[in-house]
Amino acid sequence: MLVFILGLYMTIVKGNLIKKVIGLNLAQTGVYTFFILTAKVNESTAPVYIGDEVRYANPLPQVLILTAIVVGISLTAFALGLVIRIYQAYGTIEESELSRLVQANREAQPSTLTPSSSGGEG
Amino acid sequence: MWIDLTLLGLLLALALGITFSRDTLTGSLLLGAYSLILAMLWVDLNAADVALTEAAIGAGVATPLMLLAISRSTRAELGEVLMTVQRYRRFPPFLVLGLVAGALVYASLDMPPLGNPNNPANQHVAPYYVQNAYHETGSENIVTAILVCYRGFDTLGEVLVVMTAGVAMMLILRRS
Amino acid sequence: MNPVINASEPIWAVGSAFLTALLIALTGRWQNLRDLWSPLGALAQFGIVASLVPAVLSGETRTFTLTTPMPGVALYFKVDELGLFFALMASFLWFIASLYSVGYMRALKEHAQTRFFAFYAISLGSAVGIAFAGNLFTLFVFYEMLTLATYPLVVHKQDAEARAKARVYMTYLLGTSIGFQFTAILVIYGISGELNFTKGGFLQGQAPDWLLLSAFLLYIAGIGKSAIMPFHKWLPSAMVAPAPVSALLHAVAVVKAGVFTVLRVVVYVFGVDCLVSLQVAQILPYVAGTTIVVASLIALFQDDLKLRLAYSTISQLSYVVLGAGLLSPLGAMGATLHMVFHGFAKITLFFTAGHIYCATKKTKISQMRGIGKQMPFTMIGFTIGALGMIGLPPASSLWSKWYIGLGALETQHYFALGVLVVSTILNALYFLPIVYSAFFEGGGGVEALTLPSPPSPNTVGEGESQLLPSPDAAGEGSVNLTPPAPLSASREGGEALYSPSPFTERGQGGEVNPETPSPTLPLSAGGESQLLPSSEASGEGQGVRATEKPPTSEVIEFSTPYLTLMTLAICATALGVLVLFVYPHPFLELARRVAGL
Amino acid sequence: MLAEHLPILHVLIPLVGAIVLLTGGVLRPLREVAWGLTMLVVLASAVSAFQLIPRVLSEGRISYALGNWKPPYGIEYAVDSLSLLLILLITSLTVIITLYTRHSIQRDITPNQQPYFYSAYLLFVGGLLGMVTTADIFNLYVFLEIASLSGYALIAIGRRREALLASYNYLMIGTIASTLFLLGIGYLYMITGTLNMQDLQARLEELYGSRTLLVGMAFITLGLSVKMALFPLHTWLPNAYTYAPDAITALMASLTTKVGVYTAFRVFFGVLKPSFLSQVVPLEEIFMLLGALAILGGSLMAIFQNNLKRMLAYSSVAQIGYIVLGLAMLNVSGMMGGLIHIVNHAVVKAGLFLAVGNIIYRTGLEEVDDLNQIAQQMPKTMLAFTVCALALIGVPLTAGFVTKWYLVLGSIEAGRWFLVPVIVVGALLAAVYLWRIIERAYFWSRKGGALTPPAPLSASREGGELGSPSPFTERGQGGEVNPDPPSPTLLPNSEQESQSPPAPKTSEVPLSMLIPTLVMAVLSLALGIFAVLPLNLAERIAKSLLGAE
Repeated sequence: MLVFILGLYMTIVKGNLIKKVIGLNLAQTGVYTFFILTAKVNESTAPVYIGDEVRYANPLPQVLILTAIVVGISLTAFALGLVIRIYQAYGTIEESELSRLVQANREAQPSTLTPSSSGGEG
Repeated sequence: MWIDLTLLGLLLALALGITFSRDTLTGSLLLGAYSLILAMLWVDLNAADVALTEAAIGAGVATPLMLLAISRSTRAELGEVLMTVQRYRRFPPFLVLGLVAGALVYASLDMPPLGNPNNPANQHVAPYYVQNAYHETGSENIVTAILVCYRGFDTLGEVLVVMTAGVAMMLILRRS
Repeated sequence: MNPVINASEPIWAVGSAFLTALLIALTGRWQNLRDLWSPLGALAQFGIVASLVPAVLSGETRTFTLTTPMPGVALYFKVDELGLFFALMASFLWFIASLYSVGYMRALKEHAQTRFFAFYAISLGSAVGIAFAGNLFTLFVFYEMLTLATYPLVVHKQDAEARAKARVYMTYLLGTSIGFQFTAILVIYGISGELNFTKGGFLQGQAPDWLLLSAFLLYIAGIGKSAIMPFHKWLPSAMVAPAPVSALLHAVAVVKAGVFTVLRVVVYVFGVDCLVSLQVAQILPYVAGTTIVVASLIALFQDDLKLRLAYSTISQLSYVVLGAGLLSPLGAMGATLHMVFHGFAKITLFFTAGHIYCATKKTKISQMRGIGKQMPFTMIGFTIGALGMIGLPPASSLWSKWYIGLGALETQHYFALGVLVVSTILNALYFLPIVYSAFFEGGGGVEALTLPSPPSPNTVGEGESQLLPSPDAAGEGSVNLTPPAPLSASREGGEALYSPSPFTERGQGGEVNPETPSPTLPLSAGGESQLLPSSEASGEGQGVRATEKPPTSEVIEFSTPYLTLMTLAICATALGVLVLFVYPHPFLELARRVAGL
Repeated sequence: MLAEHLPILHVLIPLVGAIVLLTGGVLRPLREVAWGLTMLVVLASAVSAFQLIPRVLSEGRISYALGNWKPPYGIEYAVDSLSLLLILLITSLTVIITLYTRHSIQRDITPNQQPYFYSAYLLFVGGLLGMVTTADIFNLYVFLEIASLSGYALIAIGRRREALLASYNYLMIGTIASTLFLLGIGYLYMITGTLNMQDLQARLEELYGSRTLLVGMAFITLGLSVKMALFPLHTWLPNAYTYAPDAITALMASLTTKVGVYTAFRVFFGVLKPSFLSQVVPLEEIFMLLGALAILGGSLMAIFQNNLKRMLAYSSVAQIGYIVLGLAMLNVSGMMGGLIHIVNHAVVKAGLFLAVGNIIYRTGLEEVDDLNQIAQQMPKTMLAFTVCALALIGVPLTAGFVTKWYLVLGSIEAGRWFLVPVIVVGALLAAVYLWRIIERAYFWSRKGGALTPPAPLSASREGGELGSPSPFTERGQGGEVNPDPPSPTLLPNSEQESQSPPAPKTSEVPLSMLIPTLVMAVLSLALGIFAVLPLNLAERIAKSLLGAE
């Protein structure tokens, strides 16, 4: 759980966009661990069928987490992709710099399309 | 038991290291290590399949992705941004985090005890899977059975999420 | 009981106007064809409405449910005496107004005429919709539609000032209707689960008194269109609109719709008995009475003819509210009658104002000396209209005031009676001088004083603007609140120095006259409007040194076909006023039924 | 044979379509027909959704066990009247907006990106449909992520580079939210051992005092509040809506937040019972308060925006407030208001965004100040805009009026008088921020010559005194000073002009964009005039939600 908090902390506080992604990952693993813990059954074995008499760990949360991990990595991947694009467009991935740039851009020309990212010929 | 504790300790140390690391490269490498340790912990918690996935994806996919992203953008970090800004901006995040942490602790006070086979979580649906999965699906691995059969649609969704991510990457990265 | 017949006439009466609007919009390219539709549509509408008269007089009630948008809430029409009353007046006046506005718009070569006529027609459709609305929801629908449809008319000029004024217009009307009326309707619906108008009301005893009373007050406050103070500001603002629109707003549709709604609510929703028990008679007449007197006082100080008429409307319409608020059958009868009779008189006056503007580009009362010699028919019409405002024979409003007075006597409401007397005097004070100076002044001496030219580089030559930015602001801002200040200021102005009071700006307005390049007007503008309150006689005295030099005294009101058309329209409505004086019986009968006598 | 699979069909069709498009992305011929294929897919989905109507109306809740695994063990899909409402809304709006994308999206993406775009588009739609149809709370999470992730991607392809940032921020906030949601699911699972919503509802009832439940619900609520952009958590929305491609903005504005609201209330009424709210936490009070705040705050923010899309985005925040407010009233009228507003706002706001999209497509103008006389150039678009604007304000016989009618009625019934002025003031504020556009588009004269009045000089002096209600008087006069603007695109910002071609007298957008816009306008009228049908459905839903009590 502490990990979850740490991850959240990173996501909110860190200025670097990649760091935020890392934080997000961290937070997610916190949640995953929580699920795994709920699946824990004392003195049990992994849920691989070896007979009816054995006590198994709860398989359901594990299934959920399998799914969640994959979902999480997809999000991470996309976030990183975005970071790369942001870097291409702005030349920085620091939040403070970015907000400064955006601000400056808005003041200079309220509604200008930036040529760099307009969907022209690829 | 001591294995658990050691792993937990390691995890915490790594997490702290990630959080307070000064640059993104270190952070992402540590995250890879963290994933591996986490996977070990999960194995110990009888979640072998999940651990395998985490090791493969958390350490094996995420870290290279991070590295790729860093190599395509920049490694340098400006340092702790919020440390330099005014005090008042630091307050709200901490408040939120404090509240969330408080809620977590508050909830944990009357949670069902960890690992007790008589927990509702382990009593309602789960035993059905344990008893019937093998017979109904023929898969020895109950996790696989649930994944593919009982909750197959979740898995389809999961695949779709991956596909979405792929599509999304194509969309945003292939334009310029 | 009276037979209730399901018949589609009401919907045709409303629909004919919308159809007209559609035809106008479609044929906008061919001017002559387009302008044909308005009178035709009006005739059709009037025909349909008039065909309902015998049925209603024989005691039938015609209803029609168009559609049911929400469960239990229908677009429901019902023809009864009160609605017929309003619809008759509106559709008849539309016919005349449509002729008049064709003349007006073409004479001034206005832009966006198609839009103008189309929305004019929609407004009329909405007005008749209000008249025939059978429940509160339908009433509200058409009430809002009317607001929206008149907005393009008010903002017709499309300049900054028109937009600002139109914004005020919208703010007041939408603000009150959405803010208060909508809530009130729902409170009523919440209390009783009922929206249909029922004679005698349907709310009595349905809820605690405080709730009913607050619903009632909310409702009355929500009828911004009735221009009861303090929700009257929109009316002078709306004076930026062309004259036919002013006529529409004041005489035909908008304000009338407001007071009509008041009557509806008083008689058919709450019911007189219920309101008596709520002691509304202790509130409403006082509000209305105050409005009457204060608006009349403000009107005294307006030099702009249309503004003076606007404040006069505010004051006159409160008679209706007053009559309704007396909660006596006679008062209600008077109120009903006044709604119609005032309509005829006021539309005459507005036609006149617009006509004068069209023919001579004059908007100030002080410029109109001797205008009666140029435009005798017009000014005779004006005289009749003015008499209608005052309530003297041979104008029909005598009757309505008479019944309101009777109502006040009946309920021993001496405040109302006093208001009637005082306001009649005030009305006379602000109308008769105009009449007098129009006919018996002018052509006199040349004004000796010359004033420094007001710093207005306005290119008035285009003369399109009868927008009167400044007088209006003056009227709203200072005159309204502190009458004494401008009084003394312009008195000084009259003597020697021109002081920088709100009247400076009025000077600019005076400048609008293209034929009088010499800036001598402001002085007399200030002086004239000044002296009016003191007495009629001194107004006369002031008139001796009248500045207005009529370029010619030949009759100009028939000089072009368009002006002729407008003159005829004025004559028609003036005639209407007279006819209604001589032969008010059908209306008396209808009103008697409304009041339940 | 297909009939028995109906409850799942409308979800699967878009998803399969997405896969087909993706695999086809590499084949050149498929690029040409990507749009056509998408259109077919959404049409098919809509058709299958409409087939559900009679069955749901006659049978009530239809349950579908995926793979024939019995519900608490397998995943259940279920269509009841509430999800039917959303399904119909999503499928039919998607059809209309898909038509719109055809031309409008060409400015945002290159031709060879089209298959990817439409693939993501279909995934988005499929995700939303899955969210509203599933009866399994973890499956809900999965589909939430599908919809979110494709949503982020769709935002990121906006023309401007700010779109990337907007998408990134949305992603961060959204992912935290869904992680919280997941954590909440974990809590619920922990104390019940099930993931099926009906099962949860049954098993949770005896646990209403539990702190775990409380905290779990808190997390879920928090997560979903972000997704539905409830007032203090709406921060992602304005940027996202502003910079996303126009068609996407319309789609998201009308659907995403609605599905968020749906999910939240599915959880409150389908997982918990109303008695939870009355016994344990007065959540409805909180929601009511937040809804009221959203209405006022969102509307006020909207008034001060000059960017059209941003203004509409803030207006969306306010409108979400109406929905939440109505649903939180917990009486039939109020909930009917909220439910019907889900539909009404979706239609109306889509219409507004489409109209704005048209304007941007044709002229490149995005600022309110630049719209002088745009109505002459694009009369049909502005007509649609005006109708939708009136509907949003809530003029009678339009969709918005129905909403407000029931909301006010509900708050009166509930005896919560303080809500009445909030609703009413919200409508008036909407009038303020929308009317200034209408005024500009129609009545800000750009007429040269004879009609340019001398007034501005004196009028501007008085502008101040008049105390006119809108803050735009001054700016207006600034515009008016233009001696004789020859074209509607004459602006202070001359760069705009160089971008947009000199405007001919009237230049409307292609029909594929115009028709959807007009359809929305017609719908927003129809929903006001013939509101009985949707209202009946809404009443049914409201009663069934409350009836569990």
